[in-house]
Amino acid sequence: MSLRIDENTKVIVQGITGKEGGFHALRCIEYGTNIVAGVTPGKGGQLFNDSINVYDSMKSAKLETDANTSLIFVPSPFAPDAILESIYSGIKTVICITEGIPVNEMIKIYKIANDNKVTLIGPNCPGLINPSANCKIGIMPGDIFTPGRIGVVSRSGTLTYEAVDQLTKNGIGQSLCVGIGGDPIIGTTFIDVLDYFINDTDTDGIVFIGEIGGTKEQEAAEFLKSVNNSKPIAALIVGASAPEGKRMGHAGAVISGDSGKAESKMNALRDAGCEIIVHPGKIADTLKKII
Amino acid sequence: MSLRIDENTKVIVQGITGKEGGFHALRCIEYGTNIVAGVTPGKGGQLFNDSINVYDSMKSAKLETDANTSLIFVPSPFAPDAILESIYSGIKTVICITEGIPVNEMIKIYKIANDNKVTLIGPNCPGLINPSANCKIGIMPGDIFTPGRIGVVSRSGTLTYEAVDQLTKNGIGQSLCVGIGGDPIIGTTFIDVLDYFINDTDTDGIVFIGEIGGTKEQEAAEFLKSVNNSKPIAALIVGASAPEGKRMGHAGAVISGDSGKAESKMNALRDAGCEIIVHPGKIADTLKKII
Amino acid sequence: MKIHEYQSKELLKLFGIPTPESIVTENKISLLNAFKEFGSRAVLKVQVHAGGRGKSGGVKLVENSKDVNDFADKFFGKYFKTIQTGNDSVLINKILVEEVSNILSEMYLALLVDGSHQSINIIVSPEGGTDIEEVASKNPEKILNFPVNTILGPTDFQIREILDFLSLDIKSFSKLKNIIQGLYKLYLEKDCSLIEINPLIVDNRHELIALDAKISFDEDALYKHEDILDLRDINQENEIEIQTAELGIKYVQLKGSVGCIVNGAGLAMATMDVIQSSGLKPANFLDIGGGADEEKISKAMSAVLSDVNVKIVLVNLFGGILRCDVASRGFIMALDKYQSSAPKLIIRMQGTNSEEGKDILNATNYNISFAENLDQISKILMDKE
Amino acid sequence: MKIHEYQSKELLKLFGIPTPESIVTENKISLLNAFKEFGSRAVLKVQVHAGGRGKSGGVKLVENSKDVNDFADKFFGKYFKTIQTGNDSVLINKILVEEVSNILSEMYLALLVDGSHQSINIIVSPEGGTDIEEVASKNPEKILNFPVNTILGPTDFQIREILDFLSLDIKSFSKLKNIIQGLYKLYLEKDCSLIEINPLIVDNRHELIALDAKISFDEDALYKHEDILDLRDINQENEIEIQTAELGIKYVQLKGSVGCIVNGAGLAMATMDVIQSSGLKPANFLDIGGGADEEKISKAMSAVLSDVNVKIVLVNLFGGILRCDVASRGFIMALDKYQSSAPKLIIRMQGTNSEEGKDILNATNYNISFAENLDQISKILMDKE
Repeated sequence: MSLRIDENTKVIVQGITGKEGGFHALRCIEYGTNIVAGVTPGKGGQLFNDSINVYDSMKSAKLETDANTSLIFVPSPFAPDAILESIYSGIKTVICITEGIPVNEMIKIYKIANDNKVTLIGPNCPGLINPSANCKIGIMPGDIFTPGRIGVVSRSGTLTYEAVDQLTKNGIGQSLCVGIGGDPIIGTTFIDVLDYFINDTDTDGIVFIGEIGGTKEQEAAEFLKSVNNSKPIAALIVGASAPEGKRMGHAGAVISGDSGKAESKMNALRDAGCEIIVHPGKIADTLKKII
Repeated sequence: MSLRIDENTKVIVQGITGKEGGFHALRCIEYGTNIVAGVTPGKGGQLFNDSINVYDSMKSAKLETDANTSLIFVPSPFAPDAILESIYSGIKTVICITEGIPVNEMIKIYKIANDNKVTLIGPNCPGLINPSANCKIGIMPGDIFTPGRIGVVSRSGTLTYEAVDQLTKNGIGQSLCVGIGGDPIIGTTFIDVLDYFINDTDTDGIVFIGEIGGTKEQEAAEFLKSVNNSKPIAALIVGASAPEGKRMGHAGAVISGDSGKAESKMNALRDAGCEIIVHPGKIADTLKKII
Repeated sequence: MKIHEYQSKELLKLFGIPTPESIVTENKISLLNAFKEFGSRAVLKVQVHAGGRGKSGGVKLVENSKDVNDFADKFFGKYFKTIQTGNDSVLINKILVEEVSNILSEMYLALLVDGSHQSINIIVSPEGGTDIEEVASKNPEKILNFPVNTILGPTDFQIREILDFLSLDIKSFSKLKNIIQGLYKLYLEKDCSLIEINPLIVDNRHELIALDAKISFDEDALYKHEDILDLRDINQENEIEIQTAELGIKYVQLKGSVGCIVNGAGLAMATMDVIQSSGLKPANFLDIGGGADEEKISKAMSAVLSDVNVKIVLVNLFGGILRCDVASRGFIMALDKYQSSAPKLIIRMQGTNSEEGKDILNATNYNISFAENLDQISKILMDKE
Repeated sequence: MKIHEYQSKELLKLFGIPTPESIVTENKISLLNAFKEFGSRAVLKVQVHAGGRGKSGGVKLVENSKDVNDFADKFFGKYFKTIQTGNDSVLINKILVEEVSNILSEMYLALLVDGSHQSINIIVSPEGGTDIEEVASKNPEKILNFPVNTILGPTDFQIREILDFLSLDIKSFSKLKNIIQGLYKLYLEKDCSLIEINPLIVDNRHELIALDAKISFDEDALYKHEDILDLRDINQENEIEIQTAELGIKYVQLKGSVGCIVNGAGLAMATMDVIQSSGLKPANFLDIGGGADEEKISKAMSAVLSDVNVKIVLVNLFGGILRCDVASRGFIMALDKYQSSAPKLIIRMQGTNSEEGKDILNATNYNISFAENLDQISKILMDKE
């Protein structure tokens, strides 16, 4: 699984003719991303933004453009099929922004992506961005990012922006920022992104942003213990103030036993060598201490 | 996928308390096979043949014996579950003798075996035998085999015995004989066995026995063309005399278009460098010409 | 196991797949009454398991009662031959009366297992109503054949691809989806081995309709499906094949003069090939299967002997489990019944107690040649004629 | 989405899972009548979504009409609090009357999604009828938790393993299989997010029976399931939460004094943590979600303002898409309605037109402090008290 995105990344936007898809496709293009085609079944033959061909199917779009990545804005009832169509077309990296995909559908899709060795990011995620290559595949506000050598990985969208904003304002640039999404079942996990950062020669340090609910942060901590990592990691876990048993928006934020609690996650990450960020306003400050 | 069976092969027999399972377990033991346990749910705690522990589950049998192989005689309604139980117990080679497993069930089981990197042989097969190591995992009559350096692979049981009988009577011993089974969906295919033989330092030549129906022989031919094989292969295809559209016992022997016909298969194998055996009585004679 | 067209269509309806209005009838009166319900036009279709029915006159558009009457007289209770039944003929007990569809286009749609992909495959072609094997060999580009993912079933994007391949309008998407997902569900739930809709039509109301349907079932899974077993029409099957099947013997009657009795399907086919390469023709395929006792062996021999075309019986038994003395006694049991007309026997037996087996047979007066191997069988066969 | 116990049990019955005989009642007369049908003994259970019902007196074994009468008077039409509802109370509209089961043993059985294994997991324990989280922390070896393979569903060997783990007799195999496969089917077909049978009992006839059942559903999948949506009882839900949800705002009412309005769930939680670290308590979680227009922003602010405990409202908006001028107008729309009681406001807005947004707010008379970042929010919060 590679998360590298740069000038060689050729992106098809699925759902480009929709309001959200069109809006964000333009923002990506403005940022510098190489959007090579759009796909909306039944709208093949149209031109998007007077310049980008729209196709009826991923198969034809992939055939015509030799794209390697797709970015999905299709509404949730149709998004699972859009992901599958992407996988079957031979696309190797799929970023799904769509939120509200039923969990049972994601169980199947995860398996298919895995069987086909496809890197699926999301769903319900902001995407990823490489400021050095001017490549943004997602919905992040491009202006807050700046090139640099810190990798950011987070389950949350706006909290990622908060983190990046702090970094940028403190003069710390980013190598790659990945929002993995807040759903219980997601394609790319903390582990995958950490593994990438640890082996990425463009990354010197990592900001890790987790949440209450589930055990993905503990799994990430176990992974960190199992590898030989010398890169500094500053880790924030949000949700300590959320009461037990209440659902806080993210499906993942349902506290499930002790392991779902913020404290348990912080302990696990601290044990794995991470510097714990004690206040959401101190993300950049904490990182600065360790790099 | 390894097909090596020898003195390190520790076998659990699933369905050992049944008539067929018990009979053949004894024949395997007589031949020299290391049968370390039996499994029949509900009969755990019994002793088979006054010497072999019977367990209720594969999990416990595997835990107690550290076996690596299982041999299945469970009746067809229960055989799919027996295969799955074997796979989930951590067994890495599963030989399923049982015939009559519904095809739709095998679709699932194939996928699970594949996902778990388990070598499944069969179902509806006679098993495999290594005469040099006195290791037989299946139902073949052990007395017709003799140690040597020819690999035999076949879709059929008794036709394998016929082939081996000819070889043995002509002084040609066998390195490994594998009956892959006659069902439309089988775990280990011709390709897997050919690949093993080609890379096996104990094998100098190969007898390949196919049938009408399906396209597995053509796929084997394509495989042979794609690899660098210098070992001589004598190939027999039976069923040229079977009329079109009639089902000849083996589910695989339903002629499906031209590719299912004997002639098409012979042509494909000839193109792939095999010596075609023109009469079922000439298996050993044909092989002798090319080794 | 095969079923009739009318039964297939009832199953399709059960899974929400549109079929033409139709009434199945068992005699002339009900046929005439059913015709009246359709007004002045209908299609009559004899109900037989064999294919090639249309080309053999078994399907007719009728526009008056006289035609219906004639059709009934011609077929009800009669035996029917098609290109595919060969010399065999099958009894017609039922005739289906069906509304006349206004066909805009005919397509082909089938589901079957693909051993190479370990999947159920969907096969479609815009060339419906014809012999699909001909299309496959002459215009392979007109056939779309793809494996269905076991986890997903047929997906929306695949159905759009089929839609496109069949040049159907996007408005037909949900109709096609309903049909394909319904067929897939039927295939899985009832353990089919083949579902073939040929043709699937677009009618003048732009509906997609299964105009003909052929379904067969995985015999290994029938134990789970009593409802499907109830659909079996043994009148359409070979009587000897039914009787032998009850004992686990796989027998298929053919046209030649050399009957054969073999253990194992592969060896049985090899034995048939030996017969053919000797310039003769096999009278049957017969695999006695596992666990052969005297009765089963006797039944197998009786089945072969009951075929009047059989001039020679070739026995080829090979294995470690089969006891040859038991087999010999079984053979004699059957031969004794057919004593007067017992044909020549060629016997190759290898396995436990093979010498005793031969002694038992030698002690009889039957005309027996023993062979040690397939080569000798060939030689004896060639000598015999 | 949660449903009532009686509804859960109706679903279980639909999927072939045994439950006790029971009658759901909506008033005292029908409750008394229902009690008579069970003879002289029954269990009465108030129907509320909250857990911890039993410990709070909402479940009672009754043996005469007087007890039934008293129970009805005590609960029908009344508000009910449990340990899990906290200070909230929920209206009781329905009471379930259920036969008394003779319990030999109590077990725990649940299905839920496991994000780590990308699967549906089955969780069982021989320690039923108690708080499973307590079992999990004190006796983890008494819990069996395994992922179900997506292709296979629960397999026979796994069911035998569960049987063994629960110390059930092999004779119960088919009963347990029926229950587990039924629950799994229900979970998939209705897109559940949790099915919890606690306790699953063995009764004195050795039957396995779901004595209590809690089912909740994946809200993202409800669009597929009208039948499930019909089971919704909005009386059991927080009114503000319902209203905000209609606009796509995720709002959860809490107990603190600092209301907050944030975009994004993660940032919302971070904001709540900031409030807490400042020594205060959040009054709510609120994620306004995507596509926020004036009306939606206004509704979010109204929701927060309608909570009488709110002393401070903290707005934390961060994003490239959100237009801050629009947000400001939305806030004012709501504030103007609550003019008399408008609390103190702390506003941090970053995004398009943030300066215009601040200007619009500055032009009002509301008590507003602006913050540039989370640190400043903290400082202002600490100053405030």
